[in-house]
Amino acid sequence: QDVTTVNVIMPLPRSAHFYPLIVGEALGYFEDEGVEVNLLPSSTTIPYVAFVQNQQADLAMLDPSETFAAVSAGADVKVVYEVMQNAPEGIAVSADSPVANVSELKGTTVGLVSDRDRNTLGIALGTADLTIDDVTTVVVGEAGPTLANAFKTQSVSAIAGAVPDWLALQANGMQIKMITPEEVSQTPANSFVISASRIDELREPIQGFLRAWSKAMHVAEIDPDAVAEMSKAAVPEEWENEEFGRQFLDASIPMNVSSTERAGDLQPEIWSAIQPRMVAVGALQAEVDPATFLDNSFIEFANDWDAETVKADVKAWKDANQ
Amino acid sequence: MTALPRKVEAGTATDVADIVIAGGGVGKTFGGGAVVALEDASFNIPKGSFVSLVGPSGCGKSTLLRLIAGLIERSSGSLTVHGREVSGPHADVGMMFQRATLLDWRTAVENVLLPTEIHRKPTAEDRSRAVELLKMVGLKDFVFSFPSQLSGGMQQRVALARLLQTGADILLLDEPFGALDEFTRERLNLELMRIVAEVGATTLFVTHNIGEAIFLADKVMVMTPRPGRLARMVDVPFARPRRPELQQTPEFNALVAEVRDILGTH
Amino acid sequence: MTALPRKVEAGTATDVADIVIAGGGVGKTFGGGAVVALEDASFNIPKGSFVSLVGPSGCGKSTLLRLIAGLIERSSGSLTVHGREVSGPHADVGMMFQRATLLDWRTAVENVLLPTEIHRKPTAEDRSRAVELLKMVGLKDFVFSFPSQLSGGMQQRVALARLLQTGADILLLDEPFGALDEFTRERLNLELMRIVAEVGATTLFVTHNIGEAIFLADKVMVMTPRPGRLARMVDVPFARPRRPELQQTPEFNALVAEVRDILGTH
Amino acid sequence: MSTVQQTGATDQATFRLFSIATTLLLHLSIFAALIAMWEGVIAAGLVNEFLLPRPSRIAAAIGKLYLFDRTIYWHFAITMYEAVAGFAIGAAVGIALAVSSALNDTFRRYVAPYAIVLNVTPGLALTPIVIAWFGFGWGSKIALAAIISFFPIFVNTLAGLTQSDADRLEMFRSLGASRFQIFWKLRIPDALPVALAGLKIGMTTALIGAVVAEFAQATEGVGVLMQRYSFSLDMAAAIATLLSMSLMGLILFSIMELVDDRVVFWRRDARMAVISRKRAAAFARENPGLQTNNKHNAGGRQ
Amino acid sequence: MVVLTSSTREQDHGTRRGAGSFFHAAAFHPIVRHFAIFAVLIGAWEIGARTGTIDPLVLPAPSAIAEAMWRLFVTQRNIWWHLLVTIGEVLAGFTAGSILGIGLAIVVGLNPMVRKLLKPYVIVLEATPRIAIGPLIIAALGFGWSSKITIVMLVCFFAPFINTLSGMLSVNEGAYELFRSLRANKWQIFTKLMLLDAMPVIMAGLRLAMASALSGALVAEFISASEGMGVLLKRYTASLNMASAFGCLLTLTALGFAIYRTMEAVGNRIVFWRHAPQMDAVSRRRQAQWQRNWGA
Ligand SMILES: Nc1ncnc2c1ncn2[C@@H]1O[C@H](COP(=O)(O)OP(=O)(O)OP(=O)(O)O)[C@@H](O)[C@H]1O
Ligand SMILES: Nc1ncnc2c1ncn2[C@@H]1O[C@H](COP(=O)(O)OP(=O)(O)OP(=O)(O)O)[C@@H](O)[C@H]1O
Ligand SMILES: [Mg+2]
Ligand SMILES: [Mg+2]
Repeated sequence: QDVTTVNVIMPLPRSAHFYPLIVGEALGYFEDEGVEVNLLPSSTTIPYVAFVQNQQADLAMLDPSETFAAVSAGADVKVVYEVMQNAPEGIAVSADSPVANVSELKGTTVGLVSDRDRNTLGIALGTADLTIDDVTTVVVGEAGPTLANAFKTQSVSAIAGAVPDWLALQANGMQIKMITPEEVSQTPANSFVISASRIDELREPIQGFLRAWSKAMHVAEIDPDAVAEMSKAAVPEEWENEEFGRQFLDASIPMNVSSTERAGDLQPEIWSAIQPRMVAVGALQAEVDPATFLDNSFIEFANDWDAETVKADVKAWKDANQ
Repeated sequence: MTALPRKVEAGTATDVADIVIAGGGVGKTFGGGAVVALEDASFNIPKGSFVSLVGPSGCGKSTLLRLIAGLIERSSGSLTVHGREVSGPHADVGMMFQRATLLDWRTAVENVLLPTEIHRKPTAEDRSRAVELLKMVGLKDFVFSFPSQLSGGMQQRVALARLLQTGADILLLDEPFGALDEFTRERLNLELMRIVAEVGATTLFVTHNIGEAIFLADKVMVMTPRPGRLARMVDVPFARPRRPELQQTPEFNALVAEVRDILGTH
Repeated sequence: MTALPRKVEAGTATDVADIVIAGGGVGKTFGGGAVVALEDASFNIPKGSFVSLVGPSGCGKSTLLRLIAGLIERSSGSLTVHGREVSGPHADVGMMFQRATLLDWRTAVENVLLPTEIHRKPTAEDRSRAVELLKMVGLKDFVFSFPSQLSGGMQQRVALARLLQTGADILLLDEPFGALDEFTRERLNLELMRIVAEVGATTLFVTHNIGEAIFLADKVMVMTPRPGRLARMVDVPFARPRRPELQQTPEFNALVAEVRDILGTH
Repeated sequence: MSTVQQTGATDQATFRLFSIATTLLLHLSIFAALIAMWEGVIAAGLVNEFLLPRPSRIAAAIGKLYLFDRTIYWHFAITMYEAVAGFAIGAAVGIALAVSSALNDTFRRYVAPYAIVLNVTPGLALTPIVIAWFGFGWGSKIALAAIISFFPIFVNTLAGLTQSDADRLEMFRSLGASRFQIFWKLRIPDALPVALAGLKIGMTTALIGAVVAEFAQATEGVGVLMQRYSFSLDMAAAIATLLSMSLMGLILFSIMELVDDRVVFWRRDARMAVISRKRAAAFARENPGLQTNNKHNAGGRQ
Repeated sequence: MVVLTSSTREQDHGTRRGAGSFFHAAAFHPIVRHFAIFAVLIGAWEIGARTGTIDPLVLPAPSAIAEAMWRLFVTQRNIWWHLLVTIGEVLAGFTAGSILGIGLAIVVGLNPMVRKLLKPYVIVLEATPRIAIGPLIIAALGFGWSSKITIVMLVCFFAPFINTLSGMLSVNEGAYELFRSLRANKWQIFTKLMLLDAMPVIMAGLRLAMASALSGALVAEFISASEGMGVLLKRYTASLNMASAFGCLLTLTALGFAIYRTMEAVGNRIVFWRHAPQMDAVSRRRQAQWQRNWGA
C-alpha cells in the first residue's frame, strides 16, 4: 500500500498536549489511512502560513490570531478542521489574587504570554470600557519557568494568554483563576489549515489524516487510562513525575475533544462573532466573511468512522500491551 | 656604458649585455618624502661580480638591497635586473636579511629547505644539500634544533645556509656575519667565496667590516651618510682565488685605509 | 682571592669586598642536559672594571650574561652579584640584548624612557637626558620615529641609549655594536667608555671584535667553543683615558694577536 | 605591510580618490546585482513572498518604518542600548578576568574552567534563568548580552596577554620591572591586536544576545518589533526590521574597526607618521626647553 | 595553549621555585583543590535551594538535578539518542563553520580587493541574529539535517574568520619579506607562514567557535526539530520539569567543556614551538623521522 507523508507544522514536539497524534500512531490509525505523519515542531519568526504556501508543510496548526492574520494578509489558505475548540484565550490570575474581574486591572501591569496576546487583552478590557492604554503591559514570555515565576512572584496582576499556556502551571499545583469576560471566552479554535491551491492534490491524504485524528481524539472519551499509557510510551519525559503527567493529560483531553457534534466541525458563527471586537481594538482591518476561509468539505470524511470499532481497537491494544 | 653621475665609477668596461643589475638615479623616500633613505644612486653590477657595500649606519644599504630584490618600490630613477625593470620580487634573486627571520616552527634544516619547498617538492638530494650546508656553517649538531634554541650567531648561520640553498644566481646579503666571531666569519667568508665562484653568482654584500668587504669583493661600493648616496665604487685588484694571508699584505691594508678614508671624509 | 680552576686568572688582587660579580663553577644546560651551553665558569669581576667577553659563536656568552642578569637559572655552581646569590632579575643590572627588542608602539625617545618609567614618573630632566642620549648615539633626527622606521643599526643605538638611561651600575652588553659601521662604532666606544668611567659602572661587554674588546676593557675574558668554558682572563695594561690612536701601537696589536691566538687554539 | 606604494603626493591623492571611487562603484554594482537577482527570483515566483518579500516591498517598508511611522527609532535605540550596555559589562568582566588570569596563575587555574563552563552553556537555555533573576525589563537583555559577549573577549584578551615575545619579556625582567609594569607596558600593548579582535566578536555577540533575549521575552526592542510584524504577516516590515538589526550590527562593528585602527597604529604605516608627529608636538609642549627635530614629523615638507 | 601558559623563557626560570611546599603538599593536589572548590559551590547551591532562597522553578537543587540525570542516563535512558543527534549536529556544523570561517578569511586575507568587497556582507551576516534568520534557512533548506547544520555553521564561522584574518594581517613582517623575496605565491605564504604564525590566534578562534556551535545547535533545535537536546530541553521546560531540564543543560555543558578542553590540548600540540619541553620532543621526533626517510 502506498504511504503518503503528511508534513504537519505545529508549535510543540509530540506531547500529551496533542494526544490524538500519539494515540493515532499507537493504534496505527494513520497507517490505516495510508498516511505517515512527519511532525515539524517549530517556533519560528516566519509564520507557518509561509511554510504552507511554499509547500514545505502540508498542514499547519494555527491559533486564531494567526489565522486571522493570515486571512487578512490575503494568504490563500483554508481552515479545514478545528483542532482545539476548547482552548480559549483569556486572562488568568493567581488563585489567591484579589482581582476578580477585568475592570480591576486598570492602572496595573498585565503580563502577556506573547506580544500577540495584546489583542486578547484589548478585547477583554474593551468589555469593561477600558483600552489597552489603561494598563501597562509586559511580555512575560512563553518559556515555562518565566511564566511560572511571574505567577509566583505576582510581579504582574494578571496574564493574558491561552489555556495551553498555563496548563503546565496547573499541573504543577499552581492554582489559577480565570477572569476572562463571558463574551471573550468564546473564541475561535486552534485549527488545521491547508493551502487553498493544493486542496485537490492533498484531499486524499488530509482526509485520511483528519479521520485518524478524529478517531484518536475519541479514544480519550472511551479510556483515558489507555491514552495515558500510550503517551507514557511515546513521551516518557512528560511522565517522569506521574502526578504531573496525569494532571497534564487530564487538562489536555477536554481541550482536544471537540465540543461540536462532529469532530473538528467548523463554527462560522464564532469566527464571525469575534470579528467586530477585533476590528474595534485594531487587530483586524475589516471584517472577513468566514465563508472565504472556512472549508468544511473535509469534516464529513473525517467523521466517517464507527465508535464501536475504536472501542474494540483500544481493547485490543490494551490486551496486547498489558 | 652610460655616463654615471656623482663620481661613481661604473667598474671596468663590460659589455652592456653582461650587466646584471643596473641602477639609474634610484631614489627612495619614506613617510611621504620626509625621510630620504636613498638618493640618486647609479651603478652597474656586471655578471658574476662580487660587490661589497659599505657605509654608515642608516645610510640606505638595506633599503638599496630591498629595492633590488623588488620588496619595496623606488620613489624615482630606474632599476633593472637582467635588463628588466624591477617591479616586484623576481626570480634569480636570493636575499639574506639583516635579522635572521627564521620560522619558529621549523627546525634548522627545515628552515634551510624552505626556499626549495617554495618551488618544488624537496628531493632527497635537496635534503642532503641542506644538511651539507648546515654542516658547512658549523651547525652539524644543530640540524634539528628550533631557532629559539640557537644562539644569535647560529641563527645567522642558518639564514646563510638558507640563502645558499636557494641556488639563486644573484645573492643579496645584508650584514650576514654581524653576529659572528672572527674565526667563524673568516671560515664562512672563504666558503662563501668558494660557493659564489662555483655557481658564478652575482653578489651584493653589505658589511661594516672594511677588511671583509675588500677581501671578498671585486668592487666596493661606498655610501655616504644620510641622505644615502653612492660616494665611490672602489676596484679591488687582487687576483682570485684569495687566501686569508692576503689580509696581511701591505697592498691590502693600503686599500682598507683608502676605503676608510673615503668613509671618513663623508 | 680564591683559587680559580681552569687557568683563568682572577685578575689583579682586589679586596673581596670589591668583587661585584663572582662566579664559582657556574654551569648551564638546556633541554634537560642535552645541550651544555656553559660549563664550570669561575670568575671574579671587580667593581668598576670593564670586562670584555669574546668567544666563538654559540659558546655561551649570551647565556652567561643572562645568568648574571638573573633571567635564567643556572644548572650548577654559585653566582653572586654584590655578594648576594643571583636568584632572579635584580636591580643595579642593566642589560642590552643581542636583538634590539624595542617596543613597536613607542617612539625612540619613549623607548629610551622606558627604564625610567619602570621606576618612577619621568621628570623633565629624565626626558632631556633621554633626548641627549639619542643625540649622542647620532639619532638627533629620529627622536620621535618608531622602531619600524629605523635601520638595523639605528635600532641598536636606541637600545644602547636605553641601557645608558637605566643608570645601572652594572652594565651587561651583548654585542651592542654588531650592526654598526666602524666610525659610528668607534665614536660610540669612546662615548661608552666616557659614560662608564663617569658613573663608575662595572661593565661586561660581549663582542666579536677583538680590537674593540681590548680597546675598551681592563680584562678580556676568552671563552672556548661548545661546551662553553672560560679559557683565559687576559689583562689589558693600557692606561686610561685611552685615545683611538692606541689601536695603532704595536703593544696593542701584540695583545690583539695574543687574544686571537688563544681563541684560535681552542 | 610596510611596502605601501610611494608615489608623488598629488599622484597619491589622485590614486586614492580613484581607488575609493572604483571600490564604491564595485560595491554598488555588486549590491545592485544582488538586489536585482532577488527581485527577479521573486518576480519569477520561485520564492514565496511570505518567506522573503521582494526588495522593492522591503524598501517601501523601510521607508514606512523610518520616515512615516517612525516608531522603529525607539525600538532601535532600546536594542542598541541593551547591546552596548551588555557589551560594556561583558567587556569589563572579560578583560578583568583575562587580566587577573594573566597576572595570577592560581586565579587562572581556578577561574578559567568556570568561565568556560559558563560559555559552553548555551545562552538560549539560560534565558529563562536570566529573565527570572533580572526581571522582564532591560536588565535581563543586558545580562544575557553581557554573558554571551564576555567569553570571546576573555579568550582573546588572555591569548593576547600571554603571547608576548620572549626577548622583550627578558628585557623587561632585566629592567627589574614588576609584574604589573610588564603587564601595562608590554603585555597590554602586545595583546591589543588580538584583544581587539575579541572585542569585535564580542560586540556582535552582544547584539545577538540582546535580540535572543528579546525574542524570548520582551516588550520593546527590534526583536519584539520583528515578531510583531511577522505575526501580523507583514513580512516586508519584518525583514526591514531584520535588516535594521544587521545595520545595527554593522554600525557597532564599524565603530570597533575604527577603534582598532586607531589603537593598533603601529601596524599601520600611514597612522604611524601621524602619531609620530603628534607625539613630537606633545613632547615639545611638555618640555619647552628641549630642542628636538625629527625627520618623521616633518611630513608636510614637500 | 596560549591562553593557559606563559612564554617559554619565562618558564625556564623557576620563579615560583620557593613558593613553599605547603601548597604542593599532597592534600593540596590541584585536583583535590578543584574538587573542594566545586564541592563548596554545590553545597551553597543545595542549601540555597533547600532553604528556599533559590526558587526551584528557576534553579532546582543539585540533588534534584543529580537524580534527574541518573534517570535520564541510567534508568530511563531517553537522553542518549537526543544527545547523539545534537553531537552530530554540533560536530558537523562546527567542522563546516570552521572551514567556512577560515576559508573565507583566507580568501579575504589574501586578496585586499575581495576583502573590501566581501567583508561588509560577512559582518552583516554575523550581525544578524541567527535566531532571526534561522527560519529563512529552514525555509530554504527544509526541516531536515541540512538546515540545522547550516545554522550551526553560520553561528560558529565568525570567530575563526575574524581571528584568522587578524592573525594573517598581523604576520611577522620580516618573515613576510623573506617569503616575498623567495617569490612564494600567496598560497604558500599563507600555508607556510601566515597560517602557522597565526595559529595561536586561530586556535583561540576555533575554541570560541566550538562553544558557539553548541548554542547554535540548540537554537536550531528550538526553532524546529523533533529530536535533539533542544527538543528534550523544550519539553522539560514546557512541563516545568526543571530538574530534568537542568540535567540536559548540564550534560550539554559537560559535553562542551570536554570538547573545549580537548581542543585546548590539541592546540598545545599544534603550537608546540611556544613550549620549551614540547620543542625538544618534536625536535627528536623530526630527527628520527628524517633519518628513517632519508638516512642520516
Ligand atoms: N633556550 C635554549 N634552548 C636550548 N638551547 C639553547 C637555548 N639558548 C641557548 N641554547 C644553546 O646554548 C648554547 C650557547 O648559546 P648562547 O646564546 O649563549 O651563545 P653565544 O655565545 O651568545 O653565541 P652568539 O655569539 O652566536 O650569540 C648554544 O649552543 C645554543 O644552542
Ligand atoms: N619603513 C620605513 N619607514 C620610514 N623610514 C624608514 C623605513 N625604513 C628605513 N627608513 C629610513 O631609511 C634610512 C635608511 O635605512 P636602511 O635600513 O636602509 O639603513 P642601513 O644602511 O641598512 O643601516 P644599518 O647599517 O643601520 O642597517 C634610515 O634613515 C631609516 O630611518
Ligand atoms: Mg641595514
Ligand atoms: Mg649571543
